[in-house]
Amino acid sequence: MKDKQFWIIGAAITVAFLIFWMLGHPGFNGERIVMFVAIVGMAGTLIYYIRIAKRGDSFFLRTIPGLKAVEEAVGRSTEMGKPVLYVPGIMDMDQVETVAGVIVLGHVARMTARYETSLNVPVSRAIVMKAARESVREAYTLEGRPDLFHEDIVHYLTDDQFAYAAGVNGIMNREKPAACLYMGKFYAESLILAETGNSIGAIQIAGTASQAQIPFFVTACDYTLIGEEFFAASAYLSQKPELMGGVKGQDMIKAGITIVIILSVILRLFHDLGWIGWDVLNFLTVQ
Amino acid sequence: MKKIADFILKIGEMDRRWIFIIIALVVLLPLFFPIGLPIRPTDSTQTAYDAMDDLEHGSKVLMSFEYGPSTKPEIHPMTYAVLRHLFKNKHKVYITCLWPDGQFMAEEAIEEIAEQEFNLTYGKDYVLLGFRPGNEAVVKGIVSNIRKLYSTDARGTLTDKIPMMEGINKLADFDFIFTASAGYPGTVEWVQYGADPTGVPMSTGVTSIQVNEVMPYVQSGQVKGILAGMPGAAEYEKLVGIPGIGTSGMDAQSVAHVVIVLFIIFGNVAFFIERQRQKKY
Amino acid sequence: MILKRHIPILIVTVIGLLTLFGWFIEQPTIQAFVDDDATQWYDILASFAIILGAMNLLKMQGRKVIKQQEGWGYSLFAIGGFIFSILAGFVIKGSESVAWGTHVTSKGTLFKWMFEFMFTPLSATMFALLAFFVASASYRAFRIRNFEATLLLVAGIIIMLGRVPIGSYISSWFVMYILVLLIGIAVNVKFGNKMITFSSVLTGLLIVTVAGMLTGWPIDQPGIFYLPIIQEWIYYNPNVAGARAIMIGIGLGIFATSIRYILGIEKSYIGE
Amino acid sequence: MTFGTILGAWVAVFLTLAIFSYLYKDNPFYKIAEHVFVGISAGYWASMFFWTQIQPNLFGRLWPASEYNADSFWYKIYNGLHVLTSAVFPEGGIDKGHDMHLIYLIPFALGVMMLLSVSSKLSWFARWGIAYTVGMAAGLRAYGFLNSNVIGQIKGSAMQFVGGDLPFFALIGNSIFNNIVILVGTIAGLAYFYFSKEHKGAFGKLTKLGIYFLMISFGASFGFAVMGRISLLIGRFVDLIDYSKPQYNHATIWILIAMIVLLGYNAFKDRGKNTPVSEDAA
Repeated sequence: MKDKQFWIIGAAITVAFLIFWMLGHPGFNGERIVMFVAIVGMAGTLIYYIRIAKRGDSFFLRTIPGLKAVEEAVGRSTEMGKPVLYVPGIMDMDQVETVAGVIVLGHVARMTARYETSLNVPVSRAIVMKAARESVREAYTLEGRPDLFHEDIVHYLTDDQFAYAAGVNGIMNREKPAACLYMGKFYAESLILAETGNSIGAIQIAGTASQAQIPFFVTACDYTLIGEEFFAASAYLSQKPELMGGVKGQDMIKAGITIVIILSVILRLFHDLGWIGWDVLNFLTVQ
Repeated sequence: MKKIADFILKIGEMDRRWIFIIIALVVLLPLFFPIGLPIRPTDSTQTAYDAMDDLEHGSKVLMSFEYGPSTKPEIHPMTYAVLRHLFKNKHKVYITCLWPDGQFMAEEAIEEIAEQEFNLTYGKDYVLLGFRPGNEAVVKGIVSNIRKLYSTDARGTLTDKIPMMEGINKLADFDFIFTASAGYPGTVEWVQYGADPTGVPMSTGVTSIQVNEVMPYVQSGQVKGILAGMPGAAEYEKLVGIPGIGTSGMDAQSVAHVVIVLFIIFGNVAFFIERQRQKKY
Repeated sequence: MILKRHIPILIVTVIGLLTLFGWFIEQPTIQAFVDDDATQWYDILASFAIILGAMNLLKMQGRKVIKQQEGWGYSLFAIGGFIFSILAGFVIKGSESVAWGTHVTSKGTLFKWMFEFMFTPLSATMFALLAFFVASASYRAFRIRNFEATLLLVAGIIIMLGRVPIGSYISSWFVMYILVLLIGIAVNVKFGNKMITFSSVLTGLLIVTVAGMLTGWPIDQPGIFYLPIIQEWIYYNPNVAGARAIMIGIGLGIFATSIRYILGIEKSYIGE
Repeated sequence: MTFGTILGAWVAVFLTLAIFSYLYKDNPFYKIAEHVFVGISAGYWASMFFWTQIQPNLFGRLWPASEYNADSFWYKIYNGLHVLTSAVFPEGGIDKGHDMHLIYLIPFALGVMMLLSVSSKLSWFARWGIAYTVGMAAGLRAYGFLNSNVIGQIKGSAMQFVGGDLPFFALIGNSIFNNIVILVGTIAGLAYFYFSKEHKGAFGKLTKLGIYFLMISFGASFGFAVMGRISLLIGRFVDLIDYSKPQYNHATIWILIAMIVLLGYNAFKDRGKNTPVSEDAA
């Protein structure tokens, strides 16, 4: 689908929607128009850039130190003949961070398959156990080493936050992994893991969007993927065009949001000065 | 100077269990021998207190319990202090829980404050509607039709038979919401699906670790003030005038903080000395 | 192949579009699904998954006992704990007045006894362990590796001291003296000339002392150096700016990832 | 003080001190408590979710009491189940305020498929359940996060710069200076998360300022996190002190002494063998 077609379809949809809106938008909740425009606008931007990436244009992406270190960490474990410990967070597949953690696990599993390093993935949710096993099995077959894969690489400990942390602590003290990767959604147990990982002298790389845990990872780990950097990780590691396009699309949306913020500050200024009656604040209040 | 540097480095290699012993003592001793440092309410606690104090007497307040055993020490003192404040001003308190173990916490709070301290009557001054599963779906259910979601209260009596449920059909019928929350579902879901859509004023008490995620809502006024962790509870106890668990923990909290700050400074001084020495050799 | 691959992808796309655009459609059944049923279905699915997890745990611990692997004695405790909690949950109610179903959330039952005297102490104490780990980490792990880490630790220290009663005892003049010393160190590192460092520290100390004497050393004046005030300013301003930037970033990240699922670009959850 | 409570206090104190003994080193007491915790928590959550989700919300919607009639085939199945376990399927249908929704057979089927996926042959059964979870998360979370994290924060960032009593500079409370700091900090923080442009030159300075604001925000939540941890430790010690009182037969004191003696004897016995001093000491 060439650029020209994309814009024609886009224009057609907008015109159709305007006509529908003029006709009194039957069956459409008018109050949530801002969210609707935001969703369609942002999804459209993402699709536009994903399409360009698929067509072959390459994008420049700045380096993220934490991701470069993942390959080094797996290499280090291979030299020392020690396992790699991968913790995909303690939440379920309904959290997008957990799903992102399982994606990064897939790439790490390809590295451990290539380097023939042993991989240990303790999980705290049954659905995650299933998804992680599929992801690791797929990675080992893609690297041509299905023989190295066995089900117990990914094993379930418990659903409870602290029983899980205690269990992972036990694994760290017993197996002494050379690299500990924490990728997913974390709560208070993040420090128990990072502190124990510190005391066994492992390289620690963390990636999470859990705001409250980022400070502990930043101070206690060697590298930390902060918030959005963690979500962009799968694009960086896979170099898949549609994922790279997605990251580029997100950047464009961020630029758009910055402009909207500045615009709404100015509009509020005008409103407060009485120059315009229209109040931007209740426009942005969504029911 | 060199002797001091060596001494600091030697401490660096010290077994970390000495640090554990120091922290244990620093927290235990003030519990046995309280120092009684005066508590100065911060701006955010004062805003929450004023928001609830300005309610005219006898208004209907929805209080929601979203915490469990592992966060009880921080949040329980808050719910005690807020309950004392609400009952002192003769408000009607309706209690819901978004966490299953939140209901155990609510039972304990009612037994000690409502029954023993204020000896109020269940069903007239306070009612425990109890836990309903579904996370944010429960908040949405309360907004649209509370009677459909809570056909009975936690003790099995039909909602229609509870006198104080008169005139209560949806969230908008309440005058104020206070949520004591330690994570998901909690304050954010109450702001997103409860207070924002209906405009009912809301305040909250959270664990210290969750303060940062709720701060933007407090700063933009969607949440009226905030009680942050055990210090927040102690400050609220001071404003209500009845010292409780929060106040008794404050001395231990203060001394422990000073010790941890010293550890950070000491640790980094040792780190600098090591780096200087490595540069030399 | 259809069953293993195409149907799951179809489920994600259909349910994704429904739960995303259902918010805009004013049709009662769709609204009911988006408002209530969608999460209700997930909660039911998660409950089955927890039972699956418990079965998996029994399988693992049981195999350890049967094969007498190392540490199998402790697995007996895990199985014993599990059986005890299942007994409390499904077999022994412990009090006749409570009906089945409400016994997991009401007083006087064996389940409540297990909750109060076993589950609460275990999970609360595990959480309390963190205080010790934070203490040892503050000594051994929290390093000022670069300027950013310095900002983090200094803001953390100001918040920690400013928010507790002892913070209001530290006079703003004490903070000013410390500031003068820190500036001295920074000047020393920058110019490395003993004379400049010494003179700047001296003048700094002089200014603070004279100002103190003139105003009679009020503990909380000037506010800009009084810990509780600095803490409140950091807490309401730079902290909110940083938190907002992170929240917008995360919100976008989650939105973009969700769109990739709904459009079927990302299929890792079934091992693609 | 009933016997049940005193016994409970002794069990609670033992488990608390057993977990704390991990600070000394990974010892048998800790391993016992850890494994009991793993077992109890699996059973606790399984019971809790069964009785608060599956029984009321699934079975409650398939066989509601409100539409019970004994001779319909559907309720004959129910009566069969009732004979099996009357606790889960009480007489006359399940009365949880739901009316009948046979569509709930879908999540029921997905759930049973999830259970059947235990056997490796049928392990792909779990995929449909996972697909539903991921699809729902994609839709609901995307809307929720876009609403509160993005639109909500944009609204919050539209700061007030002109208005009645707004002072130019005031440390505490609203002021033009503070609002400028928040606005610049938010925009700089957003710039840091920009991936498709090298952080150099003027843009580099903006992103540098951005990471500084992010780090101050992390510092604040670090300070609050430490505060929370100390409070929880205070909470545990308050409980232990409470349980050392006479009405609990001084539970804390006796168990503490017993543990110290046993661990001390254990350490004394191992003194001969050259076991490495506990791995935590490194």
